[in-house]
Amino acid sequence: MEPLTLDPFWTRLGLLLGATCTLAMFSFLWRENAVYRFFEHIFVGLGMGYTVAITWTNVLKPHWWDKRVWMGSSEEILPFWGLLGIVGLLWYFQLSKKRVWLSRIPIGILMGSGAGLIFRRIYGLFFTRDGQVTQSFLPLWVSTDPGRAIQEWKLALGVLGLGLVAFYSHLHLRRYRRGTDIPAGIEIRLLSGIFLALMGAAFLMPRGLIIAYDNFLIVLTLVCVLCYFLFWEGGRTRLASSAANLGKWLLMISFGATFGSTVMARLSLLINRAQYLLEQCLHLK
Amino acid sequence: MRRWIITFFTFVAGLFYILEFVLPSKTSTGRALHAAKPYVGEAIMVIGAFAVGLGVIGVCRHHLRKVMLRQKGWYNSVALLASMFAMATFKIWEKYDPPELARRLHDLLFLDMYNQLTVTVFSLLAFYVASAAYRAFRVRTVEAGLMMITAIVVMLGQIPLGDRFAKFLQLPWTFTEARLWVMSVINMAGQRVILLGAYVGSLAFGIRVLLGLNKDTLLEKNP
Amino acid sequence: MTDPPIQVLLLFFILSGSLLVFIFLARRGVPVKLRRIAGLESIDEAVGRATELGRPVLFTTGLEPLNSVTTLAAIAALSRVCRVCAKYETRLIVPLAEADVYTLVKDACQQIYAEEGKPELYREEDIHFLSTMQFSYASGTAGIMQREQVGAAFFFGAFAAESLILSEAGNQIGAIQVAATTSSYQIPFFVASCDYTLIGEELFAASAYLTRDPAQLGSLVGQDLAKFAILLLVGVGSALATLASVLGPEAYWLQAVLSGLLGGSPS
Amino acid sequence: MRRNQHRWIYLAMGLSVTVPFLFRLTFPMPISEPVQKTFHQVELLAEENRQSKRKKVALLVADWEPATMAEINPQVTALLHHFMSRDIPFAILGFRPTGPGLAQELAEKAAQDWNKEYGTAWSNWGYKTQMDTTIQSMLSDFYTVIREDIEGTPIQNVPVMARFKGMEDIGLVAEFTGSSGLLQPWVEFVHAELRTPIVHGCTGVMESPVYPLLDSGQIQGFMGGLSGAAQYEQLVEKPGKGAEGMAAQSLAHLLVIGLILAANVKEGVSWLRRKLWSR
Repeated sequence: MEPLTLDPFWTRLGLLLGATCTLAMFSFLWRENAVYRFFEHIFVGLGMGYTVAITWTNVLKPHWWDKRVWMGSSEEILPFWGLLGIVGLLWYFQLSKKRVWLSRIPIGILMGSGAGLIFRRIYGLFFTRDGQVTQSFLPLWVSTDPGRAIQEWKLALGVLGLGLVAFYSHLHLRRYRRGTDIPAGIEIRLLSGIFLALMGAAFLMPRGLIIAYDNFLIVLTLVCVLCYFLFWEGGRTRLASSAANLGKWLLMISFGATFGSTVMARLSLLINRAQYLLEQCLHLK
Repeated sequence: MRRWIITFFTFVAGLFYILEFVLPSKTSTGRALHAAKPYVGEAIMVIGAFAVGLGVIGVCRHHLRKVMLRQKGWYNSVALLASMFAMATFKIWEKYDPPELARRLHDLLFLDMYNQLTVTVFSLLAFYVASAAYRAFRVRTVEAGLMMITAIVVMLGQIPLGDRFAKFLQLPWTFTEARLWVMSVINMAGQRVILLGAYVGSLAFGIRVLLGLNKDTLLEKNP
Repeated sequence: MTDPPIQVLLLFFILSGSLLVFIFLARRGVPVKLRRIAGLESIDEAVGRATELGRPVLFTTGLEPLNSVTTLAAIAALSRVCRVCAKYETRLIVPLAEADVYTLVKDACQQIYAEEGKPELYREEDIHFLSTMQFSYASGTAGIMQREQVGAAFFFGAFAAESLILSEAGNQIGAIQVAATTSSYQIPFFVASCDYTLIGEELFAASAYLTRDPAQLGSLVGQDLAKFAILLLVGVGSALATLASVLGPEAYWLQAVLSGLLGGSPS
Repeated sequence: MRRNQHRWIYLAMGLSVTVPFLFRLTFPMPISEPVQKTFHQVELLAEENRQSKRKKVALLVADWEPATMAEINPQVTALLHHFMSRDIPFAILGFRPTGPGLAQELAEKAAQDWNKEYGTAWSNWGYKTQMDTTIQSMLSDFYTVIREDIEGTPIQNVPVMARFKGMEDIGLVAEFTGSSGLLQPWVEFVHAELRTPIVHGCTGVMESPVYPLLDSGQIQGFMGGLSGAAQYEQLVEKPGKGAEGMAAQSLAHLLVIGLILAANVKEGVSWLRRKLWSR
């Protein structure tokens, strides 16, 4: 297929339509209105048509229709082809009131295949050589290595974080203890003591033996956030629920980071729109 | 009986993938399963694809009724149906070397309308991000405060002014550095656990689906 | 495709085994108590508020097709919302992005209305199949929310960039919104713009919690155990890695153990 | 006011991205290390080409799609200007269907500034599938994989490729993409085998996984997002879409941060007022 030549009429018509569509969609920011509604319906229609078209051209045609072999080479494909068509058509019993249960067969096949695939997906994502769990086996202690020496600010931030943790555990445990009759202050002092010792140790430790803070924080985050996702009431010890609370904080930090870093990508899209409207459509350059 | 048939199909479809995963590829069965995997995948894709027709029927019914009865906004339904058929026709036709006019119309529908609409709706997010930020990041709780501080640090790390600001404040780090650190340490670990939890949940759900133990997957309650 | 090593298979065996054991225990009648999931009670509350205002309820199950487990969990939650809606006689609108989900949901809703004894309230035209194309679906759903002035909106399932489009559309009309998704990159946006957000796996817990199905409750305990096992694994792995890092490269046997623990350690 | 609050926010957002275009605002950028390294790598190639008779070709791998055009296009444009100003011949190849077309368009636009033409300045090898196997076959036998350019001319007959023998004549791989996993094969196969320097361009979101590769020296430089493009434009002294876009980015980012702060100030004031009122 040779490429289409540039034709001012079609180009202009295209730009006009494109600009109209863009503005109509932007009008939603003001309020839902008749113009938006019209273009929204067109958009849904176009999307639907596109779905139908690519389902045919990308799935059904190459993977099913083109594989039918009316004559010649491979005989074993033909019954397979027909069978698939029959199973596929079972969907349409949805339209009959009596035999609607037949349409559950393709549903069952889809659900079953999804369930069965879970095993390999988990393996591939978490337990392979560069899987997420395997990658979490991090040394919490790195021997002298100037390349990986940690920066002071990270240390400061980490100490600050630990201080926050200590403070929070303090508050949390006090609140928690009210319901029980454990003698006051024991575990609070213990925990605060441990954290203070850790904080002091971080400063006093020789440079090469400093806990690799990044690794430590990664593992800490992993453990605490995992604790947040424990649901069984019976398994919630005091430690677990304390860790879960910290986990929620760490999750929130993680969410803030995701939010902030996505802003840029979203803005780029809007900037692209501004360029389209101002430069291509209005020729302001 | 019907329930058994459905559970059987569900189970077999899942069992195939489980066996394919578990059996070593050196054994003959394992090899056969490996070899069959692309075909099974293809077949399942095809079966899923057939459902699109039902969707089309549903949409046509809904909107045709609107048009027939001249309900409020019927012209929108006309636009929807027309654009649907136009798009489907031209998109499929495009693969079969159509005349120039058809290709022009395809480009008009696809490049000038569909693509622009997509990008525009996508870019609405820029506005929404701003108003969501205004509403959500109020320091009422510690959680919201942490979220806000991280978001601001990360955002400052993305623009050139941020690092100047850091220099101006005489901070020991640049915001770019801080952003990368937050992203690759805490954010990474947090996302990792969400992923892990979701997949473990999927595993449990999958096992229940395969054994037909779910009360509410709606598979069993047949009239 | 590489074969999974034997220790990974063993791990899977343990995980699935613990799941199965707890599922069967729970089905036998061993009671299971769950921790409170913030935002879950909000489902009834949200539907109730929409009813008070006389506005419809909207529920959508995200972008993924039927063979995604997230979508299935979302459908389980939908059946609960549908039941509550039927009870309160509130209109339920379900815009969908996948044809196979559409067929199942249509069927399920009809059945639930019938079970609640109000088959006449089921309206087929309120279950919309919009488009599998992400932004067609998003703009369609946003339009429906504005036109119908929904009082409560539920976004359960797998979402992509359209998450914020949906939830902001709801915000503009002041709908009470509950979201639950496992798509980790979209959670922040839901947290920022919805009244309640179920984070990640809480979606699965929610579906167990709402249906009170012993099999689901039991499997939640099994999941907890599985996660705990993985936590232990990470602990052991980290400890070994730390030891290896302290002992240096001479301790090659330790490296071997570490790389034998799963598919292999990061180099 | 309260009900229409979101409209004011939307308006401010709209203005903050359009104003920099209308008034051509630009913000000077500090050059970050990865971008500087990218620039340096291209300069190295230019120097090498100047000294030897056989000119090495830079390979532009175009793996981006219209959806990420906004961020990648300015990066590629800046890099192409750099190639053309230093007379570095280059080739375009893509593993995403839309990539080579988009790259070709950009190259033609850039070529107008430097009086270059397709064929003598660059060649386009078009779109290929099956990334891993294709790259491996290119390494073992280049001409069985790449036979013709997009115009159907046999590769040997494209003037710029006349002395090209195989992958060892590629002096630099510049990979541009908005998706994950497309850079790794180049590192794993091409860099590992031939030590070919690799530079990379990606969207802002994809940036953080790339840093480890730069640290370990598996890639020689990269630019991320619009800010990377703006910095590169500054290095080649050809301000364009990147610089403009970055001004809009900065303004809009500041707006979002400002909004967050404003919301908190408002919250604080009302809290204070409640406190005072209750006394």
